[in-house]
Amino acid sequence: MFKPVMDISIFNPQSESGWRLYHLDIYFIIASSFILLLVIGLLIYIALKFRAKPNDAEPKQIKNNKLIEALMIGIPFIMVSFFFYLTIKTMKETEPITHNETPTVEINGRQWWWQVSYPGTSVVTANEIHLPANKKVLLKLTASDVIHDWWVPSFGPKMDMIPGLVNYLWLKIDKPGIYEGACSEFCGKQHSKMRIRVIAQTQENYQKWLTENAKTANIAIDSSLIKGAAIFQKASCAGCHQIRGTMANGNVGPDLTHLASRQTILSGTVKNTTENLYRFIDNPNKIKPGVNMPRFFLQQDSLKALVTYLHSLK
Amino acid sequence: METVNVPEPEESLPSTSISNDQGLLQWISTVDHKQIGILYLLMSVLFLLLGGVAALLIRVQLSVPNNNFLSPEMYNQLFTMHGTTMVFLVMTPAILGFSVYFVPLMIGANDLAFPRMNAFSLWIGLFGGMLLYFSFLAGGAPDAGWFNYAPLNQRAYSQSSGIDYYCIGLLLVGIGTVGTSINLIVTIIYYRAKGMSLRKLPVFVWMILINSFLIVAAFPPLNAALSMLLLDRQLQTHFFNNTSGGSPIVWQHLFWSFGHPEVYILILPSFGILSEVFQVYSRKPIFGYSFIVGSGIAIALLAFGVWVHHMFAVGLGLTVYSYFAASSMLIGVPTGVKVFNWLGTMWGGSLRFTTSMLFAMAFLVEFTIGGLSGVAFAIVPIDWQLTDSYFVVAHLHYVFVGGSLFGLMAGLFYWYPKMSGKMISEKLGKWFFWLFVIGFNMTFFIQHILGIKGMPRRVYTYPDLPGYTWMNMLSTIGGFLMSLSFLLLFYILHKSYKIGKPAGNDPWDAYTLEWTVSSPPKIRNFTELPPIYSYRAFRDLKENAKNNKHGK
Amino acid sequence: MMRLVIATEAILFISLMITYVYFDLSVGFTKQSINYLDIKSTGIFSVLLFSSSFTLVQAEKNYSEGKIKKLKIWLFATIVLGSVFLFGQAKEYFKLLNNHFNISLDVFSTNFFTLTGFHAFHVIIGLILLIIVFILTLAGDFDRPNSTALSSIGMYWHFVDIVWILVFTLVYVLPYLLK
Amino acid sequence: METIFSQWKFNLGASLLFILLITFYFYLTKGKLKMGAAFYFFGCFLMLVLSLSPLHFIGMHYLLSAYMVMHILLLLICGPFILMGIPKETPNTSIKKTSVFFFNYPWMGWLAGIGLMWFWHIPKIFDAAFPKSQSLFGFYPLAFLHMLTLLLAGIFFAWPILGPHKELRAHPLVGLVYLASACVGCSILGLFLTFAPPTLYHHYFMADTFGFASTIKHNWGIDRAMDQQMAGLMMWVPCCFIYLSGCMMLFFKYINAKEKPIVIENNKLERRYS
Repeated sequence: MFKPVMDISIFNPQSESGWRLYHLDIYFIIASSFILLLVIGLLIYIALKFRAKPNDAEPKQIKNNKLIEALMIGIPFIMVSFFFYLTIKTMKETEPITHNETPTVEINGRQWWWQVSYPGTSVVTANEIHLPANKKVLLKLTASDVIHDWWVPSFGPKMDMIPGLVNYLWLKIDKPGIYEGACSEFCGKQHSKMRIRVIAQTQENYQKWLTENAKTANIAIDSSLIKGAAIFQKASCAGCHQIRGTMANGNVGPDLTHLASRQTILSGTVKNTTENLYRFIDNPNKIKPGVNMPRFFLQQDSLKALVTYLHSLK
Repeated sequence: METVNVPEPEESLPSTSISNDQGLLQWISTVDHKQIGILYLLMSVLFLLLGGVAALLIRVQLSVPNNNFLSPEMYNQLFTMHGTTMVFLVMTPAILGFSVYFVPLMIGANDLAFPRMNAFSLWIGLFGGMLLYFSFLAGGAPDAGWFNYAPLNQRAYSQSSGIDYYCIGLLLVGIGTVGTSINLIVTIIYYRAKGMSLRKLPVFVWMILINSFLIVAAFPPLNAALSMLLLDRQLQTHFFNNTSGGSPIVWQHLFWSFGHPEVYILILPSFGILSEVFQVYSRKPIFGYSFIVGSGIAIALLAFGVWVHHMFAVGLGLTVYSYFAASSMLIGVPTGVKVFNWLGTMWGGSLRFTTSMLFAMAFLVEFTIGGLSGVAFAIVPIDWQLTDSYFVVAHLHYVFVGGSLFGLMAGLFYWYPKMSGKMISEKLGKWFFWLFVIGFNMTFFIQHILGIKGMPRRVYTYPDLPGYTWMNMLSTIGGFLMSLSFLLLFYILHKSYKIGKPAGNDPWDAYTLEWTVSSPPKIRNFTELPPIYSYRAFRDLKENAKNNKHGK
Repeated sequence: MMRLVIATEAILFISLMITYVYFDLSVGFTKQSINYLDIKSTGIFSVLLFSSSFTLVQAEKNYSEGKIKKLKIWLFATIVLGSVFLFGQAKEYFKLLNNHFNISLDVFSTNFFTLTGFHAFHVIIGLILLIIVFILTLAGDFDRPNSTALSSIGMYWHFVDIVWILVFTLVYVLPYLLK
Repeated sequence: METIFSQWKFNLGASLLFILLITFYFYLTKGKLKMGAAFYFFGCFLMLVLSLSPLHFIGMHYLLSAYMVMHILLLLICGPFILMGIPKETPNTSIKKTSVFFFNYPWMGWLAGIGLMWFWHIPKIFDAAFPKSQSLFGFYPLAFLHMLTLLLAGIFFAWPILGPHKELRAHPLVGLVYLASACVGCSILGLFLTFAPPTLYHHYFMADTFGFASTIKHNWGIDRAMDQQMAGLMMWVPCCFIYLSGCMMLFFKYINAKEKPIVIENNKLERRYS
């Protein structure tokens, strides 16, 4: 199931706040279509009715009409006031103030991937965000380098991640599934390839996933894996990436402890297969131009061993 | 017996003493407001071509998913330059061009108050634009978007010197723009024809007056921000660099406290042009003169209190947002007043559907769409969904193109006979109109839906998700239609200039003073002026004459 | 026109000062750096700058009365006072730089140098304008009392002074008082 | 239990001020009621009611934003109302002189209004201006001074726009600039309050003498940071809204005014077109 099951759209709300905003959207669309149709209708009517005829005398020089002016100001004013009320109401409901609650998940935007950690556990992962469905969760959003932005259209609001600031977002996902979004604030070369995948699970599955992922990585025993593991440590992969339970504890690139359990790599842009991983490590810049990972010019067989090792990290 | 004199500075104007031969040197050294106005328009066309090519390249890259036509580096430079160019080097000079050309003519003055400064402002602005483009040769254009958010604009994330050129170029453009605005304000306040009180100012001039005040007040925060950015990049200061105590938010505040008024700076002159066009082609006075002008002032005053609506997703707190939501929604009211006043102007008139009028009428529809999607962004929760998505791209193009540019087009077709002395081909003009309107809507309307479907803006490519491909392809085709229509426009302008019918002084039976003089006007605009009874001085003159004839 | 120039410049300074205050209130602001500043000597130099406004008013008055000789004296006095102020600024800068207090040290230094630097830059412009008028006066080309040049420059000069009152209060006096 | 809304407290300062103002009126008019007296008394009365009301109580002890509402009402509502009721014809010339003064120096009015507003919001001064605890009869000299000056500033600020002598008011377009620049001055202060850290005014961190702190925090959901933000925004947006409405009013007054018709004969152009 690589394709996300959901149709990405703000009109396909899948969370509590998504629904709230959806209703507001609909109200607004009704009101604005009314105004737009009024303008177009009047325009067409005027164009048909008041077309100049040859030898027309100069039309009556009406300069003003107080009543019409009052209506012109009054009616939009009332509409605006109505929407102001709705704005305040929806805003308060969607984003209640946080009072030092512990966030369920902490998402840190990086150029160009997401670091995901779960406070209270040792779980650190990247790009694929597992969340429990049908439960109110609090997201803590931060950034390490430039401004990123969290947006899953089906969930409603987006929220900027600004270096030096901490933002929070409440979220209650309706039902399990895979939801897709993308970074929405321009963040440099690979802004386009910074997709978000949220995997919403039932409470049990989510807990299971958490315990599974809290474990350290399997130690490479198999001879085919030992070679890859050694390359990983030797070729300075370990300087940037972390594999919990080994010497590798870098914090620059994504945590790879359970890499093989992810469905996608490279911020949700390609399927997590051995070929894709192979092609990426072979020449990172070719697959993802501008990426911070350097090219290591590994021999083909060492590369294969490395990929095999990485793919054993279930 | 009292005669009306043309107001003039005590010393004779430099422009009126120069010779009239049209050599290139004379164009370069000119201080005549009409020639400078035309130079402004030509500058605008030059950068329109550059910015348009950038836009086309962008659309080609986005026509299919996972395209490799442009590298991400190149793409980022192109969209940054496209935005910067269109806002600062196309729209602004076009507006200044029309105002520098027509404001003195409409108020019965012979030139701007400071003709030499007028020339200086033009050339320094052009120089700034050139400098901005020079960055392509100097290692790379700016690549952080036209609003250039910190910390992406810092040296650590944008190593090429593009953003330094962005700072210097825009500072120079800013100096030129502010200089011209000051010039216009002084001209409008001190050099009006005798009897033309502010109550009798044509609406266009009113809008330019308001607009110039807006420019004078809005550019300083930008200049401050640009200076700080330049210091950050050149002297390693700590304004926007969060790792050493600076704040990226400050950049956003400063930039948008300029940036939002800038939107109104670009739209107000179009409001003015439309007000003239609607009057003349409906043969009626503007409906609710005081409301049109008053709403212009209201917009200008409110414009400085709404900038945070660009930052609704930043997380500044709901209290702040609710106030700014209120002010941002409020600004929709005077804008709506204008739209309905124009409809009121047409109501009961005798409408002539010239190309100019068609653009004005199309403006009403396109701008209403842009305005309504603008109100959507004032509604905080909707903004949370749609900001920084393709919906914003659609919205801002509906405002900038569907609003400002349609207004300027109406102005171009309205004033072309006056500027060139030749009538413009109406048949070809209508071809251009329809091609342009269809191309424009095809390009941008679909982008609303792309935004709703979750496509973020400023992506150099996108995955092959359901719907994305055909919508982007459609948009690209529309983009090509639009550029085709621009080629047609240049052809029309050129051809009309060569073989168009002579226009005569007053081809449209118009209302304002510029139509009392020859087309194109002589270097000394006025030797005589009619008495001014209202904001339609020329119409009063013709009307009185007619009545006198009947009386006799 | 000069009023509009001043209006736009005023907004520029307001922007800069707001930025200063914003950072002043934010966490990363390093207040201890303020101790480097020498409020006393700068205070004296500031008084000189303020008095230059007074001398310029005298110059304008004499000019409008056609007393060109007195105009020269007062103009010269203004220029000297302005230059002495700039000298004071330069001295302060050199002292700070010698103490390794440079613009890229921290957020305070960044703001300090930008704000005072921008002001000094405006003082220089004002001085250049005054010197031009002064030279014209010496050359005898500036003796008809109907030009608005001097009053325009005067407006500008007073504006620069007022800005300095605000900057001085903000950067020097307030932290000193609130210490 | 007493609720916060039943905190009507006697305020000696305000009552004194009220009596003073009334006396002043009759001193001006030598005991007669003149045109527009209703405005004057309404302004005074509003001032009195506000200062006795729970709003004042909350503003004094708990919420900066409540204080700010008071402040805006005093400065921008009470002041102008009192001004509107000041009679034009008085036995002595002090009113006329004031009008002439503000006609010549309108910026003094501006400075009075905006300068004073800024002055009272300097944190140290603000903290000093309020009683540390509830004193006898609620009289506290600095607080009294604070109120008096605010009211006077409101009156003087409005004088060039709404002064009793129509012919001595500022030109409507000057008035427009006057109010618009006042809006800028007020916005900057509002901005400052909005984005400053919430510890700006120590006054509101004092001991909770009356025991309403938790009600406000939990039932109303207003904490210190939010309170200060609200106050800043109050100063910024509604305050500016009042100024800007004033601007629009002045503009319409200007544009709709009748002009002297111009009489010009025998114009050359006119002849050519006939």
